[in-house]
Amino acid sequence: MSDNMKGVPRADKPLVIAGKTYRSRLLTGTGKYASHEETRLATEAAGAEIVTVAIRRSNIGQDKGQPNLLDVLPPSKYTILPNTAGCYTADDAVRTCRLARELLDGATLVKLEVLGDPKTLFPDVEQTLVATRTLVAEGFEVMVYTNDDPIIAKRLEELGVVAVMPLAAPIGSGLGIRNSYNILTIVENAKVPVLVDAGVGTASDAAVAMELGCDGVLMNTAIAAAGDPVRMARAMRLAVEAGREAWLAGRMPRRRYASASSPNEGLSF
Amino acid sequence: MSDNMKGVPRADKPLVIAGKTYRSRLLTGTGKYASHEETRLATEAAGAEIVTVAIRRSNIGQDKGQPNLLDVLPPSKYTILPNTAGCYTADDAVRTCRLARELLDGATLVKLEVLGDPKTLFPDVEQTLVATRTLVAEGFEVMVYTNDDPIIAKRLEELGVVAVMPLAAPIGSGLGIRNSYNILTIVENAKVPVLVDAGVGTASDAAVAMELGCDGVLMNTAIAAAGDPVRMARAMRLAVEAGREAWLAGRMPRRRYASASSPNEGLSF
Amino acid sequence: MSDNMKGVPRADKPLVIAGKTYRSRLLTGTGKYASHEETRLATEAAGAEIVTVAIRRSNIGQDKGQPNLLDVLPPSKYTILPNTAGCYTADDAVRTCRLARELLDGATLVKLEVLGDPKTLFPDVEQTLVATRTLVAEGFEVMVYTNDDPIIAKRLEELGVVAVMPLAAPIGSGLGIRNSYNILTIVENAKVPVLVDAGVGTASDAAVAMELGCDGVLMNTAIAAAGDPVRMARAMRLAVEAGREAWLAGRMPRRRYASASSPNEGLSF
Amino acid sequence: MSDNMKGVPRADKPLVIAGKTYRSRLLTGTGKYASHEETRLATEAAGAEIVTVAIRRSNIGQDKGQPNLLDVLPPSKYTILPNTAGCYTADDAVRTCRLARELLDGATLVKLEVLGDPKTLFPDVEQTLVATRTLVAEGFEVMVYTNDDPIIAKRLEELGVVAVMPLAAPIGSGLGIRNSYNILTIVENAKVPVLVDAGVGTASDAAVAMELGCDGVLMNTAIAAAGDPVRMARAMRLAVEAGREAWLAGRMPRRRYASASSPNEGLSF
Amino acid sequence: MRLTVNGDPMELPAPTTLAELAARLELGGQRVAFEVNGTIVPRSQRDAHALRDGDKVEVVSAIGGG
Amino acid sequence: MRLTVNGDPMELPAPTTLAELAARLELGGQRVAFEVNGTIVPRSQRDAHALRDGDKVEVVSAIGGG
Amino acid sequence: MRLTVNGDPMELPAPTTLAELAARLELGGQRVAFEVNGTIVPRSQRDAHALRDGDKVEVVSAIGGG
Amino acid sequence: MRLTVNGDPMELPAPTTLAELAARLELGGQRVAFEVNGTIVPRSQRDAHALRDGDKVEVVSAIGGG
Repeated sequence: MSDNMKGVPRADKPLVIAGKTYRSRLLTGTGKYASHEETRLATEAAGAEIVTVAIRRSNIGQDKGQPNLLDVLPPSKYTILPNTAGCYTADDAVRTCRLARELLDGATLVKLEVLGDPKTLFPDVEQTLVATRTLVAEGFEVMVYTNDDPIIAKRLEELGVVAVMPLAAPIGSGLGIRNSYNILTIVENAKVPVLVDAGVGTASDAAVAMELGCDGVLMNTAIAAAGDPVRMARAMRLAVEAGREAWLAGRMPRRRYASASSPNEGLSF
Repeated sequence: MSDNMKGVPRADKPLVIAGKTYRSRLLTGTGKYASHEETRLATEAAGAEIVTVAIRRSNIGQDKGQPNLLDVLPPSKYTILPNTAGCYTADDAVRTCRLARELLDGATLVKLEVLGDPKTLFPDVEQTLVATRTLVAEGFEVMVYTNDDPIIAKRLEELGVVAVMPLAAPIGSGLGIRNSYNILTIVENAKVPVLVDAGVGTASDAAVAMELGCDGVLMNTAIAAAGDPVRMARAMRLAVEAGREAWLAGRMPRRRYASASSPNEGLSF
Repeated sequence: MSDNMKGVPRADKPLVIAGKTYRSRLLTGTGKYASHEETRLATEAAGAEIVTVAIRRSNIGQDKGQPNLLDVLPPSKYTILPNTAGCYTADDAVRTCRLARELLDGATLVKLEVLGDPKTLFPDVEQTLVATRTLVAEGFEVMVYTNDDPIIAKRLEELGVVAVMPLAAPIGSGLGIRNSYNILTIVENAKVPVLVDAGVGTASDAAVAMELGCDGVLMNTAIAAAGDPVRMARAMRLAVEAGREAWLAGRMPRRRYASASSPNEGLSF
Repeated sequence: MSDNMKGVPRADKPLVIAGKTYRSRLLTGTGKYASHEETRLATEAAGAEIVTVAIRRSNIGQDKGQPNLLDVLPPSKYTILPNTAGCYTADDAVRTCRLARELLDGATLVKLEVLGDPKTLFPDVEQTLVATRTLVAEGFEVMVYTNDDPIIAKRLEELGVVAVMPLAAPIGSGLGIRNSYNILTIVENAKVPVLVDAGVGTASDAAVAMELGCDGVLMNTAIAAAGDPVRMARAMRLAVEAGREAWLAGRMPRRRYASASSPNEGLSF
Repeated sequence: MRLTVNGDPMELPAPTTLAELAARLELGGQRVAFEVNGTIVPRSQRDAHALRDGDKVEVVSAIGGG
Repeated sequence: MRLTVNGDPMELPAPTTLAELAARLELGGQRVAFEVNGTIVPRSQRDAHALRDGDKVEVVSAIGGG
Repeated sequence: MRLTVNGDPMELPAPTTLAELAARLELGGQRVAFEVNGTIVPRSQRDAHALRDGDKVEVVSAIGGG
Repeated sequence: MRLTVNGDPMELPAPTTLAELAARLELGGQRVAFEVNGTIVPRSQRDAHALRDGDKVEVVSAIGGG
């Protein structure tokens, strides 16, 4: 087959975030599950090594007995990624990160999200940039949720984030990758890992993200809101691997017309 | 989460074709590979249990030493699916099937394709229907390549085929599933296995086919024309499993707007 | 601008169906309207010259006074295109065409549709081919509704139809052009006019059909089921003209990256 | 027809920008044309009332005789919209606007674009926000080019711009509307006119923009780089009207399955 | 004489021609086509065509459809 | 002495250290972080940190979120 | 005697059976199917099948295809 | 006197006003805007504005752009 009809393979390279190497390229959220047990089973089925958690007021005097999320997903076994979900200002997000660091014995890896609007949960990129400057200055290692604007993504990288995490579609919408061109441009420009964060709805969406060259995918609702979350977690693990392998293998070029898979020689019997 | 915000899981059922149960839902072609060795390695990486082969005039007096495809992929290990690729009339296709049956010691499973045009390699559905009637009458178990017209698919099922195999896009085009509504309608109407045949270009395409409820996918060029065919074969195996698992798990409903993954309670610290 | 950055204009040619030249490339149906008056106003707003009508049992003794559709849309002013909507066999369709010819004083132009299934209203292409042979032999000028399979379209052309009318999507679905590659291939292969019939939902869908090089569009529900049918009829007229003009003008080539509209010279003031 | 099967019409309202009402919803650029004459003919064919121009160093001592763009498109006949194309900082953009105001005898309407990157020509939204604050404070009436982030669009509106102009795709790419959900969200939230600026490639793209509820479309390359710019200008005028009319008429709801256009009563003759 | 017209029974005095039936059906100026026992009877022959007891008559018109 | 803990009023005998409050809240082995009047008090200083009447105390934990 | 095998002429001494031809073609262990003058000759009948002058023989194998 | 006009050096006899420079540049009826040393000089002040040796003058026009 002539070369222009063949795909081009790519060299593999490990996923390194803040100096630590990860085998799994699927990061998972821990919200919206029916129980801590379902959270644990889904996280294991997903093969996640990094799990994101929210920081909230402790329930005083309630459910004493009740197990704690960090008992179910121990920091000894998982990289705990505290997020600033629910913060609408740089100040709130920075304060949340500081509390998270105290809570996690000085761990500096955080997922920064400063939201602009409760309806779309799109990031407020102005405030996100402000918070990023402060957090980087305070020694945090910032994985940052952003929109799919390549300019903003580059700016955040220049400010020193350890990973850029553009949305595929609104958080929890399950609409998949709305603008693959933007994600592709972000990936091509980036020197830090790019992970799609938010918007994935099903396995093929995760595969598409990886086929665009993303270094990983972070998701929560697509797994937790599936009919069978544990099974979907497994599906997502497989899909992320499939997409990564396909990207490395180098897909065939698209052709408008057909190309026979069987030879024409020896046909006229 | 209220139920209307959750997906609905489905019951699994094995893939049974012509009375035989298969674990793998990925069927592969054997054309366009650089060597028999590459064919073997890619087939193994794909985890295929059914492989399709073409029937052609033997090369008289040439490459005596050269190994035979059926030594590389022995019928003892694989279900050999002879195809009628390259046939443009019902007569040619029927004749090819008869020769294949003789060649394979009376094996009756065949992949029928009667082509209408060398540019698109679209099926000639009229001739396909004619050939199907003859082959079924002669005791063949017919897996039939067809377009994505739900009416034709149903007609072929009524004629007694063991599997309906609509195209996703032109053979070897790698354009992916052009009309998911048609594939979905074919799947919903079918009582026999529906396998997407032709048009898949990369892993996510295969996942999409399975997420539509297809029972399997047959491909050749997407693997053989990838930059690294063996790696792409593995990607496809993972993608087919991922798509199947996602379909069984029941994807989350799509929402136009966002839905937070973290609770709002306990936010106002 | 270098030529490869410019589009390529096309030569215009009039729409000729069965020897008659039409200015309007928008054909309309006459069903689903609130009243004959709305039908008349929408047909005029659409600028249609060809209108399709159904053939049904006359209402005996009912609504004597009530105006007749052919008084509202007189054959003296419009080319009346009787259709075989509702026919599921070649025999019924042929019989309907014969009655239509008697009804319309020997007019031979008919819209053949032989349906395969009430749920999808997809054509039964086998029966459509049978009916086409009979009707052409009897001197009818057949505009034929078909699926978007390029092979079937070519076969129908070879049988002597005066226009091939592939569906964009199921009748009345408003899903738009589901498979633009197929429509494009049909157009490229055709020597008779190709009109998209069924599936258009809004103005841009009609424009897309014309930009693919179709000779015209036939629609009914997209106009009749719009909130304001008369206004939508006008929108469709404009959209069909817009799409035709754009196809003739030759669209700019797509580029993945940006290209400035303003010169860079003289910038550094 | 039951109401849920009908579209819902919308009330028309005029396009008012900076207190002036416009009939045309198609704004055009003046770059990339072969000649001033082609510019004039295309602008007239487009029916544009607002044309955007770039500000550049005058060519000293060259082409004295040569007609000036503003002689071809006189401010007496067109609303001249000077743009800041080519500016990569807020300072440059503001300076350009001030020069434009002097050049145009104090006219305050400007098209602000602060670019982030020459490859994508995406806006630098941070600098765009800075420039917007300054320009609004200085009494300019700002029509602002931005990305398709609904949060940024709202922020710009809050700063007092007279129109928000999100990109559909990169300037000059002709890729059409990459993310219709974002454009739709911007439209739904906006109290000022929303015009799609950049990325339109052909007529149907312009129609889609209007069907999403945009108040207008601004384009340049799609017309100037067409094979026949004047014809494409006409196509665009028709497409913008078609899309607007369709949006006002209220499109039919999409249905997955078919819906017959002809009645079933009276069929069994 | 008993006919079936568009599926419904109808009593008429014999002899009756198709033209007389047409008049009786008060179809107004409406364009219709007639089929008697499955065979089309051209407009030109309606006067000449005598109906027989038991005839099945179909009368069709053009109506709104797409 | 009167404190506000996570927004709710709470009565405690003075003197009380943050460590004593923590114990009283029965947070179990749960990992928490404390903020007093908007300033984080590190785990290491809970024993030494004496609470004052009117102090506003925030106690936060990690919970499920995405 | 003159045969046509897969489109090419071939000279063979008469009498020759299909089995003898098969051996002569050195197809090795390769699985093939034979057609003589358009009719398939089953493997079991190759020994018994005597070829005649002018016979058209087709020999086919399974090869890579999709 | 030496000026820089749109980046190019230009010799002029002193004294010269901006209006005189404008005339000399033969800009025809063309609408232009002048900036001297980074500051816009309104049309109304061109006559009054005396240029000085070393002044940096920018002259801009509206041209085709999108």
